[in-house]
Amino acid sequence: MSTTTTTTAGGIQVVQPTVGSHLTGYWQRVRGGDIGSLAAILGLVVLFLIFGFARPETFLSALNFSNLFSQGASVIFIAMGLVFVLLLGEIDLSAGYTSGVCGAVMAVLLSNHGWSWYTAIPVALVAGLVIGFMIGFLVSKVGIPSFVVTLAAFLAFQGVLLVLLGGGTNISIRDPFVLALANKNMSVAMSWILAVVAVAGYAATQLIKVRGRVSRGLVHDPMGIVLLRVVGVAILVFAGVAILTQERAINPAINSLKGVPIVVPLIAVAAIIWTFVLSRTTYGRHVYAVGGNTEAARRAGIPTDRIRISVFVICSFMAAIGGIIAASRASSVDPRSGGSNVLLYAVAAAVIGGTSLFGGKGRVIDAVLGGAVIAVIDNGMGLMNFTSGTKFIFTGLVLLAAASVDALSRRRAAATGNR
Amino acid sequence: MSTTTTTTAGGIQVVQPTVGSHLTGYWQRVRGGDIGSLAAILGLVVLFLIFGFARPETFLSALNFSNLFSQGASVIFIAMGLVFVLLLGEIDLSAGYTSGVCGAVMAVLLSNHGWSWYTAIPVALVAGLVIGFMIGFLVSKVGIPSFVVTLAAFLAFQGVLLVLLGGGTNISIRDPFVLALANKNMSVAMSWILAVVAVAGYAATQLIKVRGRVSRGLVHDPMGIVLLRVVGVAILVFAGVAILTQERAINPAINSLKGVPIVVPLIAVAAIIWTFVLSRTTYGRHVYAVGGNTEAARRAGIPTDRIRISVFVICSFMAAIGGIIAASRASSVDPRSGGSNVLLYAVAAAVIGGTSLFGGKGRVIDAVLGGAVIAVIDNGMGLMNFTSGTKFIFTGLVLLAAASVDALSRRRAAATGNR
Amino acid sequence: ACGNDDKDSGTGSNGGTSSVGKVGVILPDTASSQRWGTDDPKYLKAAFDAAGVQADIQNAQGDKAAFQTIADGMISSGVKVLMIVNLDSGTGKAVLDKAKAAGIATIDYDRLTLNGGADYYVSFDNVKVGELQGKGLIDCLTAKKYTKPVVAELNGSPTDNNATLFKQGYDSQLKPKYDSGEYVKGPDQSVPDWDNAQAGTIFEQMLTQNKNIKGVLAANDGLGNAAIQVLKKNKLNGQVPVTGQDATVQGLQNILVGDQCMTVYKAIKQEADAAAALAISLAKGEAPTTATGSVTDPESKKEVKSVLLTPKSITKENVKDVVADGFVTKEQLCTGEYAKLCTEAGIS
Amino acid sequence: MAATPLLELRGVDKSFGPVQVLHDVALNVYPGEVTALVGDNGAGKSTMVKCISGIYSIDAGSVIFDGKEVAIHSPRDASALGIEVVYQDLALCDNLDIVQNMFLGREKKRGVVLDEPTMEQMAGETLKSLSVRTVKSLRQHVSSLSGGQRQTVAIAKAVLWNSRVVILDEPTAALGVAQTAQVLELVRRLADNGLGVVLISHNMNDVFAVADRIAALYLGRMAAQVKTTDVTHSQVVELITAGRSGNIGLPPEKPSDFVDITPGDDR
Amino acid sequence: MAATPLLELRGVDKSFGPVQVLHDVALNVYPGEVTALVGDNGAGKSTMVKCISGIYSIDAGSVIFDGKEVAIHSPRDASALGIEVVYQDLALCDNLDIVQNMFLGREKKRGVVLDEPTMEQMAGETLKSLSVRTVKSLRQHVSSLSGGQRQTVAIAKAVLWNSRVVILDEPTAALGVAQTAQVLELVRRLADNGLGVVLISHNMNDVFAVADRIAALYLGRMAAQVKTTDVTHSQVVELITAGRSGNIGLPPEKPSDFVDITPGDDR
Ligand SMILES: Nc1ncnc2c1ncn2[C@@H]1O[C@H](COP(=O)(O)OP(=O)(O)OP(=O)(O)O)[C@@H](O)[C@H]1O
Ligand SMILES: Nc1ncnc2c1ncn2[C@@H]1O[C@H](COP(=O)(O)OP(=O)(O)OP(=O)(O)O)[C@@H](O)[C@H]1O
Ligand SMILES: O[C@@H]1[C@@H](O)[C@H](O)OC[C@H]1O
Ligand SMILES: [Mg+2]
Ligand SMILES: [Mg+2]
Repeated sequence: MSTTTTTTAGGIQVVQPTVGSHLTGYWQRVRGGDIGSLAAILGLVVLFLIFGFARPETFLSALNFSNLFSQGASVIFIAMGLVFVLLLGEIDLSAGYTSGVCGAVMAVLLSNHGWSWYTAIPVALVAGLVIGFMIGFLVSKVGIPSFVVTLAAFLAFQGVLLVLLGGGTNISIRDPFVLALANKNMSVAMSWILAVVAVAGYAATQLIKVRGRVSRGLVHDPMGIVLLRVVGVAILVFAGVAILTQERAINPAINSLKGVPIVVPLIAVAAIIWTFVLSRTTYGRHVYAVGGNTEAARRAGIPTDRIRISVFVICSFMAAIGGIIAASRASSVDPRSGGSNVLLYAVAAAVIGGTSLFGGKGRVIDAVLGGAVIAVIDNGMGLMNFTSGTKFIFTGLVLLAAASVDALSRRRAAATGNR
Repeated sequence: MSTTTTTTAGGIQVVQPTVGSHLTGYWQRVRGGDIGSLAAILGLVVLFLIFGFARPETFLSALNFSNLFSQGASVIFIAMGLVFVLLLGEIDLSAGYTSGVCGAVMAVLLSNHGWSWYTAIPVALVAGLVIGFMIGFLVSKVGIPSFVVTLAAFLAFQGVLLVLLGGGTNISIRDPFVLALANKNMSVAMSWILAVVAVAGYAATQLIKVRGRVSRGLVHDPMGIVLLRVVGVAILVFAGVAILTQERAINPAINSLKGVPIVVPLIAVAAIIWTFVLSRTTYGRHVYAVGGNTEAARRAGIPTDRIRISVFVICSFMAAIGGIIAASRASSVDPRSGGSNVLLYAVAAAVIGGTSLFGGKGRVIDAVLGGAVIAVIDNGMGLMNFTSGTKFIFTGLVLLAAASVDALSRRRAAATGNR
Repeated sequence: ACGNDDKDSGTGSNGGTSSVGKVGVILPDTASSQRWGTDDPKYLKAAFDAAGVQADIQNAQGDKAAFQTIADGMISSGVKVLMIVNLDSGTGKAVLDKAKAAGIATIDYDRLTLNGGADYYVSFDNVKVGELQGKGLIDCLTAKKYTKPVVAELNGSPTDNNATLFKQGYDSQLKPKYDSGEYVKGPDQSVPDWDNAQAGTIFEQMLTQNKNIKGVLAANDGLGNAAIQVLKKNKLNGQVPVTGQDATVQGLQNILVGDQCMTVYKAIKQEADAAAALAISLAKGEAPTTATGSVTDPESKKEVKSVLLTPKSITKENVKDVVADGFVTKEQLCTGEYAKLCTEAGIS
Repeated sequence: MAATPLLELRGVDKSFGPVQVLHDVALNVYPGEVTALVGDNGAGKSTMVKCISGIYSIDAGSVIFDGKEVAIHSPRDASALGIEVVYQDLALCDNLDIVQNMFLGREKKRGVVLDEPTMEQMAGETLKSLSVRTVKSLRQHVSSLSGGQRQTVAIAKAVLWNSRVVILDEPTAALGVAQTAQVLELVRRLADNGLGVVLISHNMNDVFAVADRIAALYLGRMAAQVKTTDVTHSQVVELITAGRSGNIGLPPEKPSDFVDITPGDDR
Repeated sequence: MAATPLLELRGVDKSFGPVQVLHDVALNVYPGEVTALVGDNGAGKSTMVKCISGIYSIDAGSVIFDGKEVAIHSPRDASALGIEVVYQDLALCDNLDIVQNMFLGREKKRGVVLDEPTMEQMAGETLKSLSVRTVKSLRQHVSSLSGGQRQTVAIAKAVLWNSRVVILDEPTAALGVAQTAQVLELVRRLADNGLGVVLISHNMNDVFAVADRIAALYLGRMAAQVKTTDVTHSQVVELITAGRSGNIGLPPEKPSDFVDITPGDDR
């Protein structure tokens, strides 16, 4: 290995990597199977290739690209919350119906009681918090396995939904603010402004981090690499915005349709906040610790019960957001809201992204990437004109194909002793 | 502790317990939270009390008691297979639809192709084996998490079911043998003969076991305890048979209805075989080992991959049996077969019985007891005259109540350091 | 939904002779349509209460095992009449057979159990429903004067037999148009479980695939609304006619605004009253006189005595009929911005 | 040295279900001293430690800290009192790296944000002081560490804090020659700084090298607590293996008590 | 003793991702001899053992058993050759009891049925021979055992079989005085019965008490393989801590190779 400057971390001797050695190291890690998000990204690329070849004009259109976001948004929000629960090795089977119940709470307040969005949405979110607390309490303090608690909740919430909806009616939502959430776009100007702010923010945090380490004389990523990352992110973000700010209306004459969908910054903000919480705060550290080894965490004085409750609270809260987005997209709530495949898709999103069902391993970005995989499959399948039977079968196969990219790379990891 | 005879196990000094010390020891273990099946049994007792009070004449009738078995049978079979998968810390989300697909294979062969039951049933079972092998292979050899593989299968099998059933029709079954499986009873005489054989068999195995240990000079359960157990089992079995051999027809004039339902010996045989496999064979030992600590098992030279494949094969095979029983009960197969709550109920049955989702802990009897809990809840709820919403909510609450008996006792275990 | 069903009447096992028996009703689910959760239980209960007949009305929540378990429970609690809306013909038949073996009179409500051999059948003609939808769409497309419009079909659940019958109905209207080249057949997909959220994605993809879709045959109001939301997003609502079924508040409102072309109103009260009347006379041990029609079971080829009601096509012009019928109240329908439209549509 | 013990156990009993592991155990830990806790495998040493740190609840008896009776229900309570423990079953989070493990439960922060550079620096310094040289990166997950490296991380974790009592359960079991010497030196240094130190070890050389007092546990009973200077190497070994040596140790009567036995369970 | 080694490693390399842990390692294990493998924490001893037993695959080099080059891909392969290993990270199944763990993978059967009485009896005898006295029941789950008891079970598990090479990775680390003596005696006995024994230990007294040869690993390189009689205690310590002692050991040149370092990863 080529080494140049040698710095000391405290007292342990380590080597300050150069751009070259950093890249070599990364490549060796990848070859060793430690590929992080790369698998999900590769899976996405594979899917884009499959559907891009099968339906080039439609699948790869700007319209379809923008649809992807609102189609996937609800599941992604729910999956983000589930990541926390999964990090503790728990499960929340009721997350889907929690989203339905919270969506219904909002819809009932808006449509039947004439509340406005700025009161109805907070109440729906609080409903999520309360639900999460109850589940967390039963799991953590009473000690019932989360599978059973949330299965019970899964059943009970279907009932609550029916009761809320007066036995099964379909409640329409007309509040323009709520409807805009999942269905409208930002203006082109706003889109670009936000993109620039995001990239600048990213660059700043990267620089500050390196600065902090340099000033302590700790090993840090070489400046070249930091630059590379920032440029990479900038290209991705700007390319995305460029596509989404093109005119994509079916009838541009009647109706111009351009700009980044509003859900995109919503997802981005949620992902950034939760990533920050998980990776930069004590709380996040403790979540990983409890998930990795509850006993060790307890011995380190971490209030494991409170952490356990909190992840269910976060999960149900995010489910509430997911429910609001779903209600916005459907502009209505019905007794099926949050049912059928919503939960399985959300868990699958997290798992495909790389979150472990056994706890201790996972990131919020997994939910986003995995959710994207799920959304792309659903979206692409929708363009294929299969019969119901064939469609189910192909969806299963494509899901398997996307997941095996990840599995095959991780098998390498097992072979080389990494985990 | 009162001790009398001292025997040696190999060379380690231990004490041969008396009836008294055995009972004290058991009581201390129970107080310490090591209660085994007691929790599920207590849960059942609680449920019987609730529904017995709420609907005394109907819930506690012989007719309803016999209905319980055919109502719960399919889920119990599927849950038995799932115990194996759960013992390895894996999950099979597709078990429900596997049962549907295998049931459909049988129905199509019987009704559309005019096969007879003794060819159609084996083919359906083989379909189960093949499905299990495919899933096991993908999990074990390719390394895709079982959650993802079986989610893909869950989707794909819905499609397969639609294709098998020609796009959504449903297929009636008219074969009298198949219809008898879930719907008919044994004759009164046959019921008693089987009961006597079962009790005698139990007594014999218990005695042989004690004999074997006595002859080696190893500690063994005191004879008094063995007798107590045998008498207890005999009372339970004979009381059950006595109830089930009463006339229970609504209009005995039209149609006499008595005898033990055929599913009862079927469940019993399956439970005995799989219990034997798990507790008395090398294979079973290895299943526990791989579930408890895969790495330790691998180091002990156990072919962990093959074990992993095998549990999925067993699971799908049992799901196939469950599917056949469900088809028999419904006397038909439709695209929904094996869907809705079948899977969740089967997993819940295993978990409520005491099987861990994290692997290494569980028994086949868990599936039977937990399945009974689920069946009783469903059955009792059906007698309660609630509206849909209320019914969902109450089902959830009752499930929670039954599960918390277990949880509260296990909390004691945690407090006293047992696990 | 129901009152206490205790002690007073004869307990099942000796049932059958003189006293008024109990009636058991099993509804299928609460998701395929809101009617099963709200309308049917309400009307049925009212009818039974008025006649002083005890009724146990339950819903199987779409779970066929639960469906059978409920039936077992009703049979063992001694009902004299069993009325079911099957989830599928197979389980329906299993339940009917068991009931008949116990000497219980049986009624198929809304959905015919094929080869089930129920004593009576009360329903709307489901193929007819589809035909009305097909005709309605054709009318709207004609009014828009589109030439060679592309028509998309958003079918009901692939696992619901009624959905198959609806499709049979509307395809019988549309197919000739496709064949003659008057219309162009667009994407044609089923929506699993009638799930509205999935319907939204499915339709969005249909539209992405074929931007020229000019008409949508949606099998019910929930699916229709899902399609309308997507059209709205693309500012195509109102220009692309969408059909529906069930005359839900949402559907009727969509019609008032002009986003939905039509819906099919099935006078559920009439259906419930007819079925209850049958059940009541059976429970009283009388021979019913209302079942004058008959339907041939396509599988067993046997005749089933029936009451068949006619579904009604609803457009902007006759939304008021639904309100007048008491199926939807003015308060429910004419909220907020719809008040004005209600007045325009003559609803008072 | 000091007359009043910093930490005192009196009459502690502990059972797991039908198995009684600790019988009426007493222990005194004095500030400024190293108390060695010795005993055969399975004597109950680790159980006793876990009773002190609140991992197990005690069935009877009392724990006195600084002259006041205290109730310790969880490791949080113990560390609030200033009791730090290095457990024999190390209990590290395999999914976290060295620095994260070392600061677990006491992360350094700047505002709400974790102060990673400071923690990394402190961790590096502590490890270096324990003669660790083969660690490749402080950001390595502990799952990839060697047995001795893991043990060092656990030790480093416990001594990073300002505590009053430090209990080390066989801390040098997996350590190399140099590292063992460092840890023993550290143990001595902690005591010299006025802390009460409990050292559990099977290595008599180590015990005699650093301990001021020796407490010997025999089959769950405290056989003797003596000053190191009052006993010989072989006397201690006798206490460990037989529960008594000459006139110190448990009374020879009641042999049935010593054979602690329970029904075999042959499920 | 015998001229040809029973087990031989030649030029073995092993990396984990970017980290190279073993460099060109050689080792000879002779039948009838105890070979002590020593080295600092993190030197690579356990990694080497896992390479031999097929837990890790080697990147380069060869393993020669009984004169023939063999490919060991899994612990199954190793035990098929007659290689038994006691791992440092014990790897017991916590959900199984003592007897079940000891016979794991080699259960005794009568027909298809497990022969529990025989296994229980054999397990009891073996444990007794290892001075285990505090185990309450052979049907206790190993999760409830003390550290030393767990280690004894692992050792007993490995020596129950007729094997040709036994490798023990720090087997006495958690053991009490009496148990350690028993294990060392067992190690000697195994060698005297003609087996090849590899003993990893940080305890020089133990090493000099039983070993015929000493192999010293330094930062992943084999510094020296010598006869015990040819070296002194302090020479071995020097080999461990510095890689060379006088004229034996690694050449002093190429210091950059010795500082084995990799980029810190600050994710
Ligand atoms: N959870 C438990 N359930 C039942 N018995 C237990 C449990 N934990 C420990 N024991 C038993 O208690 C006894 C004391 O165990 P402990 O771990 O305290 O021993 P120790 O003195 O630390 O031994 P070592 O020197 O081997 O570490 C042992 O016989 C052990 O088997
Ligand atoms: N899976 C892995 N990934 C990365 N590095 C590893 C992995 N396993 C071991 N290492 C590193 O390899 C080196 C050697 O480890 P090993 O366990 O072989 O040491 P050892 O000689 O057995 O030490 P000890 O005496 O402490 O047991 C250590 O620096 C360790 O951090
Ligand atoms: O009314 C419809 C009903 O008949 C069908 O079965 O399910 C969907 C409903 O819209
Ligand atoms: Mg210990
Ligand atoms: Mg090691």
